Amino acid sequence: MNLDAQTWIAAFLTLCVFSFLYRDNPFYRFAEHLFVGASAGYLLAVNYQNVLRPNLIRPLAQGHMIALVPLFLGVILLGRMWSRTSGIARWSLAFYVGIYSGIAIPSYFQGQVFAQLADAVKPFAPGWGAVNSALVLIGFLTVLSYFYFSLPHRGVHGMSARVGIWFLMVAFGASFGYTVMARVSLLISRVQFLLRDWLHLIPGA
Amino acid sequence: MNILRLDRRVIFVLIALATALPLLFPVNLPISVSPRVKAAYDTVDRLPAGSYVLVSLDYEPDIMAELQPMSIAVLRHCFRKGLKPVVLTLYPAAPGLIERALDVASKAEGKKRNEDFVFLGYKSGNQSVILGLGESIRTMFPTDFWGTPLEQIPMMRGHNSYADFPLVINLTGSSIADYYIRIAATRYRRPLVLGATAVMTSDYYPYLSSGQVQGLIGGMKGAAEYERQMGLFGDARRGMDAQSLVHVVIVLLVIVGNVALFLSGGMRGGASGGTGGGTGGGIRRP
Amino acid sequence: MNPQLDTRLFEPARLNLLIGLALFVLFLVVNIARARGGAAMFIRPMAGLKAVEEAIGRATEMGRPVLYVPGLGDMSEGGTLASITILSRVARRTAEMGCDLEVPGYDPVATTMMEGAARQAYVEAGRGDSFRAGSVHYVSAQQFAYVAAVTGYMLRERPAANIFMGSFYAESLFLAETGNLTGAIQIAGTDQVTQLPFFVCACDYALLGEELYAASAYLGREPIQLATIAAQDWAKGLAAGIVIVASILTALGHPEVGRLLQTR
Amino acid sequence: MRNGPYVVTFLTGALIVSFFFIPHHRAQEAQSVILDWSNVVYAFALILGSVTLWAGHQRKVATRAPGWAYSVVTLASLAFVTIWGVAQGVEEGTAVNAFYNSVNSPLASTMFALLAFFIASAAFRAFRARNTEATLLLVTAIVMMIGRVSVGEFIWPGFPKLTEWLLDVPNLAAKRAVAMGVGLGAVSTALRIILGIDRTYLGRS
Repeated sequence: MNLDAQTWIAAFLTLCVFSFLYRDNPFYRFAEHLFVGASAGYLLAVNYQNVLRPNLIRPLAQGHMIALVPLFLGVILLGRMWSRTSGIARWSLAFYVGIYSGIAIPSYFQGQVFAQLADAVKPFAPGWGAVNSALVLIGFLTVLSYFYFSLPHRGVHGMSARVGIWFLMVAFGASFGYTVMARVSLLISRVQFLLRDWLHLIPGA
Repeated sequence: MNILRLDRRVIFVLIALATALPLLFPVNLPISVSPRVKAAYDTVDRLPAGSYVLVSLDYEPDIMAELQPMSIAVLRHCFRKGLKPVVLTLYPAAPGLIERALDVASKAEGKKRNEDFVFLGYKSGNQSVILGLGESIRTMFPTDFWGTPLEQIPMMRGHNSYADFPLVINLTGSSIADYYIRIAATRYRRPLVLGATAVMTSDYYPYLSSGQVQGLIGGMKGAAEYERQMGLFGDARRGMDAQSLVHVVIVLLVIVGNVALFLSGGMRGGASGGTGGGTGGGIRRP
Repeated sequence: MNPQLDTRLFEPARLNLLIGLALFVLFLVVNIARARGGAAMFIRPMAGLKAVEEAIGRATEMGRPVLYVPGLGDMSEGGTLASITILSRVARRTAEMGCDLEVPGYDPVATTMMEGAARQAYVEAGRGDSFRAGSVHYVSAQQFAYVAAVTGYMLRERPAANIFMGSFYAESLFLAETGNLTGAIQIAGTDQVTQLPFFVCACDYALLGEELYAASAYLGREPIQLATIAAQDWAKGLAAGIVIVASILTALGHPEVGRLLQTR
Repeated sequence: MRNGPYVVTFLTGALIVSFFFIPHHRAQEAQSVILDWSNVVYAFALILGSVTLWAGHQRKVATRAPGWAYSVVTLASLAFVTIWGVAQGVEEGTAVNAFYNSVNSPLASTMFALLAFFIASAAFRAFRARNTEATLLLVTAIVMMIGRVSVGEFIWPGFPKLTEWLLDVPNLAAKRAVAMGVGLGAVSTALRIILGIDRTYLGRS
């Protein structure tokens, strides 16, 4: 496609999306519907090229009969389209959910539970850094106590949970403020696209 | 007057102006260079001319705002120092962006394709490609992006795995960075310079102190610092004026909102909004 | 790639993980036994959950739909698994109240499961025939195409309640701000810590992190489900204990404990 | 047969968990075969989902429901991208790739960029000092926003250091505790499914 035409299409769609900020309107609605169709189609095509062809069609064409297993699991899933055959799809869903629960268990245990524990027991930093290390430890324990569900938030536990909430709020504020720059970067890039690539109002990079 | 219920479209207009005006009329506010970016710059700067650098640029258009200026700055730095970058990507939608970055950087520094740099293009498989680069680049990328067999590119002669590259650079907005740390930096013990989106950056501080990562460039701000260190005035530094202004506008809006709340007597809890978190468990809007 | 094929039947570097996991399963079994034995399981109330009921009630009164957004996680993400269970409770409630439910799906497999779970909830509520075909439907597995469709729905259909439960990413603020504009009651819960600030700021109620998982067990109010929350609490108690003891030992010059927790 | 699928979930789940601890090459190969199969199931679920997406929009067009013209846009883009993508592939240089670059990319980046506006409107509305928690959130967010940009350094040179401290101490402590709780919650949820305690996912609670 002509690069200039591409720029004009992209600029038009960019403005369609920005118009959402004013309110819902036919341009946004057009962009939205185009986007949904195009992305669903793109995913279908990508999955056909990168999954079905190498893992199903090619092995079957080469006579690897083991590929009948995933074919069977896939086809019975399509049974969901009609209510009479819908029950049979449960078998492939059961297979799928088993796999991904099985992946989740050790990976969450390693990546979130043990990794955090191992970090939490690292030696305190020397000098004034020890104050920070102690604060991290206190924050960790109090926030953990906020997530302790078997006790009502009363007494010592209630106080600890309240301090935990303060730590959470400070963390949320920091995280919020920190993210602003990333989001503004994205906006700057779109405005640069409009002002430079499309309207040529600012000099090139 | 009810500032507390200001139409959000007024806020949107303010943000749009705060973004567009500094891009049209840059004032070039000074910025200071953080030690992490300085370390990244120095790592590249210290390499002798003629050294090969493996550059993996792994991001798609939706986050190019943060990483494209970074790519251009880092590539220009490599070219200026006479280094020879071998560039690749693990994202299917990235090659177009990288082609543009290479074009801008090589033209600015007067460098030529296949003599001063090679672009290998895209290869699917994330982690397995990063592993494969430790064995043989030619197996992973038989041809370059434009279809020339690597055998026919003189610059690639004798360079086929991590061992032949005294530096690996990875600029990414995803967990690809973890794989490079685990494989290139840890298993193959290559010096690694990392560039990441701002949101990701703080997650990688620990690798700096452990020495697995030599330098870390975070988001548009990091890219602007890199440009400043090189004496360039690129997209990132242009963007930083807009960043400053948008941040100030938001802070002022918040202050105005709170002053209005104070004047309306809402500070004592009279206004809607409830008691905030901490009582029942869930959190009401503070 | 590796010339020497690995023939080991156990990875010794993961022994600590195996022990930890075994211990956790033990906590689970013990607590389930306690629950079966009739021990009272106290779980502190969560304001966000009570709000779900109220929100569905309000939507019914107004004759407007409830929008349930199950997050953008895939099936390997705990948040998605929890969201399926929560949806089933929400669907049961909307079935009982006779309120319309709309569930746009991101992951196609999760969407298929949610469709089944919601349909079943309607059947169990004795309202199987009032389940609207297509109320749980796949939209797009591309983040912002999905967001475009869901925000479009919010603006045009004006659901009275938006319930966001699952794993959310950058779209959290987009969805919550649009929902705020349409004046819906908004209740969110996510395990993605980076998105919590946005839900806390833009929604009426937010379930934080682990509360999402607790909610999936809590909503059923079955003792066995509650027992799993108690097992999580025991594990957290143990974790806190380990951190305190290890910190003291490290301060006394014995940093070895920390190494026992390193995994590969 | 009624319980058959739950047995499948348990067996596949237990198998995948055990593979995590077994480095034997045959186990790892078996795991990658099973994962390939699950990708095929995913692709079929995508087909199923896309068929329902198609049917939904087709119904709107057929019944001339309000806004049916937009559904034509979705149907057309879905059909175009799917057919070309399956026939020709989606790599650099194909029609679908060009379409993706001039339609999907600008739409996605602009949608993403709208977050810059929403982060401002959310900040204005939510950051009100109504109580201790809200004040903590508000103050840290403001410090963070000012400390991140060059203006902050002019106001007070200590700002960048303070923002780093916020990220490294209270933010780290809270994040660590949340991550650990989430890890345990996810493991327990996945265990409930594999062990058959929670059965909602197959449509029976």
